[in-house]
Amino acid sequence: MTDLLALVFLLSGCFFIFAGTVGMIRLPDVYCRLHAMTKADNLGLLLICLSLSLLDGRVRIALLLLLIWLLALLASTVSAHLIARHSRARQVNERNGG
Amino acid sequence: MTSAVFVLVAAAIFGLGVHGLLVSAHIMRKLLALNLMLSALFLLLIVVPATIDGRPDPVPQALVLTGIVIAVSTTAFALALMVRLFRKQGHASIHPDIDPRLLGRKAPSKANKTAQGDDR
Amino acid sequence: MSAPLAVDVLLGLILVGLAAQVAIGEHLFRAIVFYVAFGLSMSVIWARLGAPDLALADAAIGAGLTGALMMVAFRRLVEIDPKQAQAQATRSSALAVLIGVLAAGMVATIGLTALTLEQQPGRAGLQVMETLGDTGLGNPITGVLLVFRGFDTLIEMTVLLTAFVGSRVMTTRSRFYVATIAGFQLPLVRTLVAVILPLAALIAMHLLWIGSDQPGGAFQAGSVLAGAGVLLLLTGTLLPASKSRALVRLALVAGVASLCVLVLAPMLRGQVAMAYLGRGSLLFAEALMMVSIATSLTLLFAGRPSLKVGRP
Amino acid sequence: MTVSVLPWTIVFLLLNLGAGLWRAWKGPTDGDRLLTTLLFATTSVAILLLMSAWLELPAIRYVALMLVLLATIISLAFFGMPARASKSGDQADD
Repeated sequence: MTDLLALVFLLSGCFFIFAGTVGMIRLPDVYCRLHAMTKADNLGLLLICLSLSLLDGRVRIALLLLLIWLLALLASTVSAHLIARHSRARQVNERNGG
Repeated sequence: MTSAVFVLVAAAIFGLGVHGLLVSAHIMRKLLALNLMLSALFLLLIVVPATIDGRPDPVPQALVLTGIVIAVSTTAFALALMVRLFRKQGHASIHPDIDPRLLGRKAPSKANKTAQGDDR
Repeated sequence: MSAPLAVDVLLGLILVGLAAQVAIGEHLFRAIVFYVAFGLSMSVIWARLGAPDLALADAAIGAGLTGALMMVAFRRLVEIDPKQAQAQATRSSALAVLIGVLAAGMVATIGLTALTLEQQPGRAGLQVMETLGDTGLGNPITGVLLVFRGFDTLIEMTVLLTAFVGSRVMTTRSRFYVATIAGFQLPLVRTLVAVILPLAALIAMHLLWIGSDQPGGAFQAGSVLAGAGVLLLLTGTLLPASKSRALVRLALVAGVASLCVLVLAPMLRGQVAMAYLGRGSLLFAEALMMVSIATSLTLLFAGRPSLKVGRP
Repeated sequence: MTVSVLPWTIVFLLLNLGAGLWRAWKGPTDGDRLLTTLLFATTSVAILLLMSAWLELPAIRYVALMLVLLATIISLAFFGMPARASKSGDQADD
């Protein structure tokens, strides 16, 4: 039962990461791509972490995986924010004629 | 099988590194190419010796571990040298007769002038 | 096709693709970005090969430090001269392609030949595994670094120190000193620093402590701390300072000094140089080496002899 | 059963990485290229975690931890880049 649940989580995690990649390739501009990628990928990572903690079964490992996920969330939030700010500054510069 | 695949990968990366080192005009590109060659050699050092209990041989692992740290410190030193050279001669290249367009400049004479201004 | 083989082949293809873009791609900036991705993939490959020690070091250095170093150096060039960003920076040459192909063929031949050779029964790796039990260590790599090949490690720490001294000599004071402060005013970045700094210190201590028995040790812990130091420099929490401080100089030489002590101490007790003194002595040397590695890499990044605390 | 699927999920994620490379190659802006390193960081973490379960090497989890810990360095280094300079990268593409 646990095994089956882990499998479901694992596959849906892969699906969300795939969705993030598709979004990154297909969406029209940098803000949309940032939005699609950071959100979908982190959801995918959470599902994979859940699946792996179910497979392992120890609380210590589950907490470590949770920490990794929270840090990934923080990292992609900050990175997305910085990239978006930079792109915005660049656009403003371009509009003002360089 | 794993070893053979990664030996081929290391060989390809090494070749690309050699090629990059030869064709790039910019010193930073040369440094990137050198770093690629280093990574290829590290990979080769780990993959070629037979594994012990399913893990790579510890002696080359220790060599590569120190090698990684040394590589980054020498890269930092080389980058410091490059910035100094750039201030001095106005372009980041070790070829004196390089086509200035390759380095993103229009005329070398103007470049020298601004570079001297920068140095002060 | 079996799954492990598919993983290997795909990892290899991605790595070669990234390397190709780094080496022969058009723009310098793009090459730097691809190099960062290359570093990340390298650390996945170490994990795949079953070498977590290398993966730990490469996760901090190949993916973080080297990429940031290149990026900041590029930024410095662009700030001195904005045209720099347009550098195409490659020429095409048939001869270079030929030499590259020949070099790759040579490496492949050597590697594949070496794979088919029969392994020597008394080779160093096996001897390390045999005698490791006498030292009471669990991690053979720490054993090689500090017990069996201690002199090598001493020389390597000296190289690190020399690189720092050389880079210090080369860096001049100038108004084109690049401001490394990236948005310290942003609340998000301040939160990031507040979360990452204690965690990095904790992980470094953990890696140092378990290093004698499990993957980890001075080099890995030092690289985490150096990564954290670079993060602090980039956010402006720490700032480069021109005035050298005694404490910083002491931290720089601590690694070399501790290894020298490790070499000389047994001689005072009438044993041969570098004789094994027990786990405590190794932990002592590793702790000082960690401090030394972290300080010199951070200062190499800063390009200045010292650091000071930035204004909040 | 799930354990036997692990290597194939790694293969799938690696294919994702390969697809993401296309965006880094295409651009068009420097921001897009940086985005690819972000994709590489997140996906590599997922791959490393899966690998630690697949190869039964618990130490690989710390590698993943270290990757996420230091993943922001490159974005921070990029952020200070003069915003105008980034125009250069896409001139050849457009």
